[in-house]
Amino acid sequence: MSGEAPVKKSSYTIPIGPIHPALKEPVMFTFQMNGEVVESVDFAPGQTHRGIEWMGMRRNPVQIVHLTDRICGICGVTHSICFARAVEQIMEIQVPERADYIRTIIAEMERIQSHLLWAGVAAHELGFDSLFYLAWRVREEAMDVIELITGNRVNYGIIQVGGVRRDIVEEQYPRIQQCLTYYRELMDKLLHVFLHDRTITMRCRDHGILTYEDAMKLCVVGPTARASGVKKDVRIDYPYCAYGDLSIDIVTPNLLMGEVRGDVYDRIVVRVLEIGQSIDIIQQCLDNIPSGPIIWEEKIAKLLLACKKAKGEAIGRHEAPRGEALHYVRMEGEEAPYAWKVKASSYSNLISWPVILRGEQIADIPIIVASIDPCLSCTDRVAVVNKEQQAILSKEELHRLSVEKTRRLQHD
Amino acid sequence: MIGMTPLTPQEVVDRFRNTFGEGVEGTLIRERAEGMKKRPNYNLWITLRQELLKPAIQTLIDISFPHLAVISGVDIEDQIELVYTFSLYFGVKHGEYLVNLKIRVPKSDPRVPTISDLMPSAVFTEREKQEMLGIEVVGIPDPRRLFLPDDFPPGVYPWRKDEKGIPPSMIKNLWEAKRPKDRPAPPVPEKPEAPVCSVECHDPSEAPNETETEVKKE
Amino acid sequence: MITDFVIKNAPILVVAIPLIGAFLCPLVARISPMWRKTWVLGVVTVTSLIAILLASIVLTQGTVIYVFGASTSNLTVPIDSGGIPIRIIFTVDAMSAAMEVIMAMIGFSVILYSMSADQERSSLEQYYTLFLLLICSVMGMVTTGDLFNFFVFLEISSMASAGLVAYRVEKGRAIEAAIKYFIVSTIAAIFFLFAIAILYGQYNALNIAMLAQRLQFTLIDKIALILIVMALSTKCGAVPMHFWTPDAYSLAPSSVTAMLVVVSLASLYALFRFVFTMYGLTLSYVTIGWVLITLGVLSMVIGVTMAIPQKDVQRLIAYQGISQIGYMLLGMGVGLAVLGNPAQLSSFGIIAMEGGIFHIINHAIYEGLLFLTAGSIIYRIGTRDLDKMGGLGHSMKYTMIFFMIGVLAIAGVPPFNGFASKLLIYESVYLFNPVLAIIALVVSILTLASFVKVFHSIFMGPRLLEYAGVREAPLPMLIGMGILAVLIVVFGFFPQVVVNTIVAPAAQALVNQGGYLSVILGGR
Amino acid sequence: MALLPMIPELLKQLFLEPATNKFPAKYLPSSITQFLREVNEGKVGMNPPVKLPLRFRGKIAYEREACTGCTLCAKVCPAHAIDILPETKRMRIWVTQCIFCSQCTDACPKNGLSMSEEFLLADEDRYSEQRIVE
Amino acid sequence: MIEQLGGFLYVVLGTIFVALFGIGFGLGVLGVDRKLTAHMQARIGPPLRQPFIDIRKLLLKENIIPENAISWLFNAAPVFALAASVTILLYLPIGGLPPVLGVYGDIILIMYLLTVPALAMVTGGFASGSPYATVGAQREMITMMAYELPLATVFIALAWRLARAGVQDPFSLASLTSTPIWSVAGPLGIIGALILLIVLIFVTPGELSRVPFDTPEAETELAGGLMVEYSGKNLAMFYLAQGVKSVAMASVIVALFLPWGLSEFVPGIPALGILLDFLWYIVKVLAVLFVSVSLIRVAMARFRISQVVTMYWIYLGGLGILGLTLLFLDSLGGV
Amino acid sequence: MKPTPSFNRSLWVYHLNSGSCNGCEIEIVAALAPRYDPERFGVKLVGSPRHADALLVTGPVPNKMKERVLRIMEQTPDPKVVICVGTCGESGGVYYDSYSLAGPIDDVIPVDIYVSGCPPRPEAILHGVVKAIEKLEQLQGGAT
Ligand code: SF4
Ligand code: SF4
Ligand code: SF4
Ligand code: SF4
Ligand code: SF4
Ligand code: SF4
Ligand code: SF4
Ligand code: SF4
Repeated sequence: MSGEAPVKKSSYTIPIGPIHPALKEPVMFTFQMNGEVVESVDFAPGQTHRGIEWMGMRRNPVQIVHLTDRICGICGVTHSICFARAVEQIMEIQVPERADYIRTIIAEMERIQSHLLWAGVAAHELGFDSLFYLAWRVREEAMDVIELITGNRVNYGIIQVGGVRRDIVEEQYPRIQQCLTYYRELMDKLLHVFLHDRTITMRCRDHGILTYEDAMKLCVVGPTARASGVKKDVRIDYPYCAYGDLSIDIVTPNLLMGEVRGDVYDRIVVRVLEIGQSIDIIQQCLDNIPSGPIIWEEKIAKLLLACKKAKGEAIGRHEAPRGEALHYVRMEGEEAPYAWKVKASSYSNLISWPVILRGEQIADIPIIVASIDPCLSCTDRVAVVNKEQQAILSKEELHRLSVEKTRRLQHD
Repeated sequence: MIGMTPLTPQEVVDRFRNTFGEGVEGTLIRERAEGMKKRPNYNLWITLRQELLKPAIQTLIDISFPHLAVISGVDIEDQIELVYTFSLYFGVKHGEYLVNLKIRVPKSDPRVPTISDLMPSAVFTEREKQEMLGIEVVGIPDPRRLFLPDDFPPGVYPWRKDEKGIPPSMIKNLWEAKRPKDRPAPPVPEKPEAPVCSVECHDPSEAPNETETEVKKE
Repeated sequence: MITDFVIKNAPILVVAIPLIGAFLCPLVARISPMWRKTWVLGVVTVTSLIAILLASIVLTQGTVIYVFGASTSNLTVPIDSGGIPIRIIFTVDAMSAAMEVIMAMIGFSVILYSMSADQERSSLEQYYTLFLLLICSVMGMVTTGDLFNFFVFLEISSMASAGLVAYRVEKGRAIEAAIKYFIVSTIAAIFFLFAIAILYGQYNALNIAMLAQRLQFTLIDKIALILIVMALSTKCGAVPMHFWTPDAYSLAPSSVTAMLVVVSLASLYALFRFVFTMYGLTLSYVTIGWVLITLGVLSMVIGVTMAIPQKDVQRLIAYQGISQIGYMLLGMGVGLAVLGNPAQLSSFGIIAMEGGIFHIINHAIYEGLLFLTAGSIIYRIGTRDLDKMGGLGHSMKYTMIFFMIGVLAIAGVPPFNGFASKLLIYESVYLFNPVLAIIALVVSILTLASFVKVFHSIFMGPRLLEYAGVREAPLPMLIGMGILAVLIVVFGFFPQVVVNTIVAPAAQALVNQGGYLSVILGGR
Repeated sequence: MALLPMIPELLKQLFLEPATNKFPAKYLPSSITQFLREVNEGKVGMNPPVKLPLRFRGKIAYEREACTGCTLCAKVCPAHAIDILPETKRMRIWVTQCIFCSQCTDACPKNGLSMSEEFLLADEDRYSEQRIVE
Repeated sequence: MIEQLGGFLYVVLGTIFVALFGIGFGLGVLGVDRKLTAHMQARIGPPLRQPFIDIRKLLLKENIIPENAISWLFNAAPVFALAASVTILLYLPIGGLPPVLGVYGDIILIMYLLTVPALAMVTGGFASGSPYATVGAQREMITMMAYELPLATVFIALAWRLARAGVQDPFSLASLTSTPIWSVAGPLGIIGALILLIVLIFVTPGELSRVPFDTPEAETELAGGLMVEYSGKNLAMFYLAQGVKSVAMASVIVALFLPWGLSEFVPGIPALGILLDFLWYIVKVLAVLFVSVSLIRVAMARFRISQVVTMYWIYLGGLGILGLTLLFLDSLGGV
Repeated sequence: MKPTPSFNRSLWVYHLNSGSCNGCEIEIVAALAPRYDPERFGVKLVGSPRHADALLVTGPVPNKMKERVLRIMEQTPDPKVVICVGTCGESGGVYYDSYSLAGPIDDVIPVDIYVSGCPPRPEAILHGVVKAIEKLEQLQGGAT
């Protein structure tokens, strides 16, 4: 026996998903493993396709605004802003300034709740439930204010083509102000518990690294890019809504850490710092918000008519909590848009998975996957599926693979 | 890559015009200003001849390595228009331009070269265009489908507006599910007729109720 | 009449019966295979019965001495020899009796097992002959009271084992392994012979007791001791002389492997016997004690770490066996190291030795069982490669249970026998040096972990296609394994009984050098 | 503690009032049916949900009298929740389909539609009476 | 004869009593743990009797045996886990009462018995044939390997120090309880013992598979790990075993480090003394579990499996050796 | 087997996303947050359908997910409750005319309780769970 070297498989495959607790949403991963280490990654999105763009091409803009809310429930306002801005450019109308400010405020509220949500989920992936509970407990404050402003906690439905549907009235200011104070006081604690916890540092530092070069080449967006030192933020680079009026700067991890490593930890840093930035933005908006109308045309019937007349193409962008989202809309004088392409933030970020997962251990997969804050419901919106899919390995095969893996584990 | 001498939008367009001359079929600079200070942002639209796509992207890269957001596609009669959306950034606050390069390919020969050698991140969105619009990306390193399953009927491309689009047989109306059909309408007190519409944006009979959908169904 | 005879001659019978059985085997085999089977089984049964009888005699009456050619046993020292025992004597004290019983039981189980396991093989009569010879030789090794006799039995065992290892002659590598085994054994034997020569040359005696009495502990004696330790630790496969075991164990048929375990334990027994009884207090026991302890710890750690990456079941078990030998060396070594300190000896030394001895016994049983279960798996699926196994738990339920029992025993999980003996070791060794106890504890867990993986690879997982037709092992094999499993459980549940009746006397016998001498040399 | 910054935080929290809003009761009553009945009868109080904001968008309310049957609401409804009843030229809203966007109420020229505060709509039957507004 | 029968009856009844107590108290402990955890996380948490309700629920659920499982093993594993956990309790003094088996348990025996429920879980996980469970089972084994080193160090160190102080039979819980380490150790030794206590406290969550050492059951990575395929009464049994094991582990810590009773304060009233001791024991167990399970669990993130090993072998193992050394130095000066 | 009251007070839920927009997902998770804390009622989120008593299903069930939904349903031991959270799972909601959907959930697996809302407030989800318990109570024939 000693003479003949046992046949070693150089790698084996483990599939994860589409339903796996580490993923908030279904996606199908295939990992090529070498021992405990990931060699390469492939993934198949497409489990939550609902064909939203196609549906949009059958509906009028007022309906689509609500459909865009439901491209994704987490960046509820993102896609509405993108879509509305695109249509407004085609119609060549000006949005009232007050509406721009309200859009900004609500978008930043959304960023706060989304980052806290992510922080909670990441803590949960790390098995740190108290932090999960803490994040979600303080998130309720933002949810309350969002509900106060818009009337719903999620899928706000506040954007309309030409402006916003709900004003922020005088009586609401103190409540919003209170929320800002609450978070401002909380920031130190958040930074402390997230960034100074030994266990978190151990799990996140130097894992899932995305270098600056890779980040540029792969065109990732949002906190994922900024954590790698790419200074890119639509809000600051490309003035729109009220962002052009504000004094804000791009958040990169070196502001706090003095260096950029592009690892999971840096992504936490960027997100937590951005919560603080959002508080600041909302404060500036509240202080400077002009008075005036909130929508270009209040009468829905007239609005629809104007939309129907519009012709042309345009692009609306917005920096969502996860990075740049972008809608390409083309109208041809019909009720429904002629073409509509949604580019959501995760769409750009998913491509970094293979890079950041390579060489990592199995146990780190969930947190690294989560670190780009993936949500696929936006990315998946287009594909069409009508037959039973067969990409999933049979159960037997899965078992077989697992057995092989066990073998591998034994020998390392 | 970042930190080049900033060009104005006009200079960018001029660069293209100078480099490609006749190859540039049209250019448009759209300026839009929002907020109180009305700081403008710029969207550049450059229509090119099909074969100039890659040199054009190279030009962009030479200016400053751009960020590829997405490739959009529209089915326009017998052509497919592809819009390559980039953002060009010089490291200056408020100084990013959106650059849209548009090309058209005929449906009869729907082939475009891959740009993934220049922009590695393009693979994803190119794969999507292949399956959604039925174009062929020549030289794509990973030609598999992205969203569609392998057993999706060949020759059906969801974004096509022609006969290759989604056939009605694939559509399911979810709202119909077990909804009671024979519920009587509740009585209404007699009232004067509804006033005539002053705007005339829509004809009440056009409302998206069952009638409309039923037509589509059969 | 016959009973009387048997009782009187029991010590020689346990050696003689297998010997005669071995030589008659080819003759009987001429009649029919059925007869051969019955014959062999009969021989082992009788041997076992006599061994048990002998043990009971020893327990009730104390050490039994059998002198060849003398009318009574107390005539060990011929009147005319000037106090030099020149007769060949067999000494059966509690320790040897215990070993004999265990060996006989294992021999019995293995034979039963190989009735069906090996029935398709060719030249079975040679196989059985060798087998019986082997039993004869190990019995001899533990009973003899004479160095040269021991050497003879050692040689017989080497030849028989080599023959058995090579038994699967169809495989070239088996022969290679056999030759390797034989060469190693021979070198060991030569060392041993040197030692004998040295001692004989100086003291003109071969009898252990005699030598013990006369030993001067000169430099040359020390060399002899070193030679003996080297020879016997090679034979029992302790680190650093362990390299041959995995090869031999992984290539021999499983039933043979189980017996090889017995051989190595007999050697281990002899090692202790010589070290304690012959050299005893005369040697620098602390140093030698530490030597044994070091060898033990090394064996434990190296054995288990080498075992983890193995893919051949038998090889893996062999490495685990090396690791277990370490425990015995550790226990005995600690005992030896405090031999000269009566307070420490009584507070923990003796317990450590009891642990070591008990572990020898237990080890023979569970290691044998593990090899047999591995054998029955190989018998059914025809591969020893762990990577190729899987899902057998669905079809080989009983084999799986036996394997589990063996695993839990070897890993020292209560309530199986391995735990009982290891507990004795832990709870005494820590007083000598706590770190040793910690290492011992941790190695056990490593053993467990490694076996859990093995267990999983062999039995767990979905039913594999290629083994769809695999059935449970045949009944005789199951019975063979069952006997050992029952022993494991019984020893595990009633360790106190075993310790009190067998182990404690055995340990006493080793420590009590004077006692041994006085029995043999008639109270001088 | 420096390495585990949560510990002081947690220990402090141990002695603070939990952040939980005790809706509908602190623990599960021994019988829900009875509890709900008693709540209806006003015998026991139900802990209210977190306070609703002013513009909360709950279940839709419809005033048939005010409506003129202009169908604008059906046109803007993004969820196909509004059926036009041709016999009476009035609307029927399927709550089970409604996504509570309030678009129809914005659109209605006659203020025939509004969003109520009712939002606890779980039901065994998605087409039960309380879920059809007409 | 009658006496033997009486003894036998005593053991049987005692076993039943201890099993019931262990299960009841075990569930109670889980309830308290959940409640306290919830409060620390600013939640109300379940009612204290929630674990009992959960168990009753599980008992009436369907017991699904997965297709690929080896069914008898799959079903036997939970029984073994529970039985082994209860067995541990038989060796432990509960309150002021001596152990049921009359003999005080041997600490090494207990250490090994503690591994048996884990082994049963591992076997069950393997037998279920699910890949998640298989990975979980392997991790459980690794975790076990990891924590045995510090655990062994603590036990051996304590026993050794006691033996040095002339205590007979230092591995027996009886001796450990009657002569707590604090009473024999000098100042250095007390520091050493404190270190060992800390080590033991960190071993507890590993032993009980709780955060941060719950990698085998990591919900996010393994969808419930070892237990994925278990349902109904089998799951209930594992759950019970978990509770009983928690009590056992806490009792070990109590016996080793906090053995004092209250009965000495009420001399002359034995019944009251026993009762007091019993209540005091419950308080101690709860306190130990609060620190070693609830608090650690809420304050830490889960470790990666490789970190579990480093943590236990390097850090805690090192601490253990440090404790041992201190005890050693102490014994040089003291005895 | 007839569920007894203890079943109701220990409802372990498994959360199954079948193509939702995430709105309902996060509201379900929010419902677990300290503000609402369903653990008061013995409700606990579990990671394996084998442990579950109730399935919280969200989303309109894309064709691609249909088989999975069925499989998870099958893996959940009896007795079990299915709670459909959100309008789009109930009736398609805003995705009423899509071509890639097999839903609503009711078309795929039987649903016991529908929770309306897009998304429902966490309290509404709790209410849904309470409703489910009420339904169970009635099945047990006890209004006591
Ligand atoms: S967050 Fe937790 S509960 Fe939710 S899916 Fe992930 S693992 Fe499961
Ligand atoms: S990235 Fe897409 S799916 Fe994710 S939250 Fe944003 S819009 Fe939603
Ligand atoms: S909406 Fe316009 S047309 Fe209709 S009633 Fe009102 S004013 Fe008249
Ligand atoms: S919707 Fe259009 S057509 Fe209908 S009443 Fe209003 S403006 Fe007139
Ligand atoms: S609220 Fe929205 S979904 Fe509901 S009926 Fe009105 S428009 Fe339709
Ligand atoms: S919009 Fe108002 S008035 Fe018109 S149909 Fe609807 S409810 Fe009636
Ligand atoms: S934890 Fe294990 S089973 Fe789960 S995804 Fe990771 S590797 Fe796979
Ligand atoms: S009901 Fe609404 S919020 Fe919930 S998943 Fe569906 S669309 Fe999203």
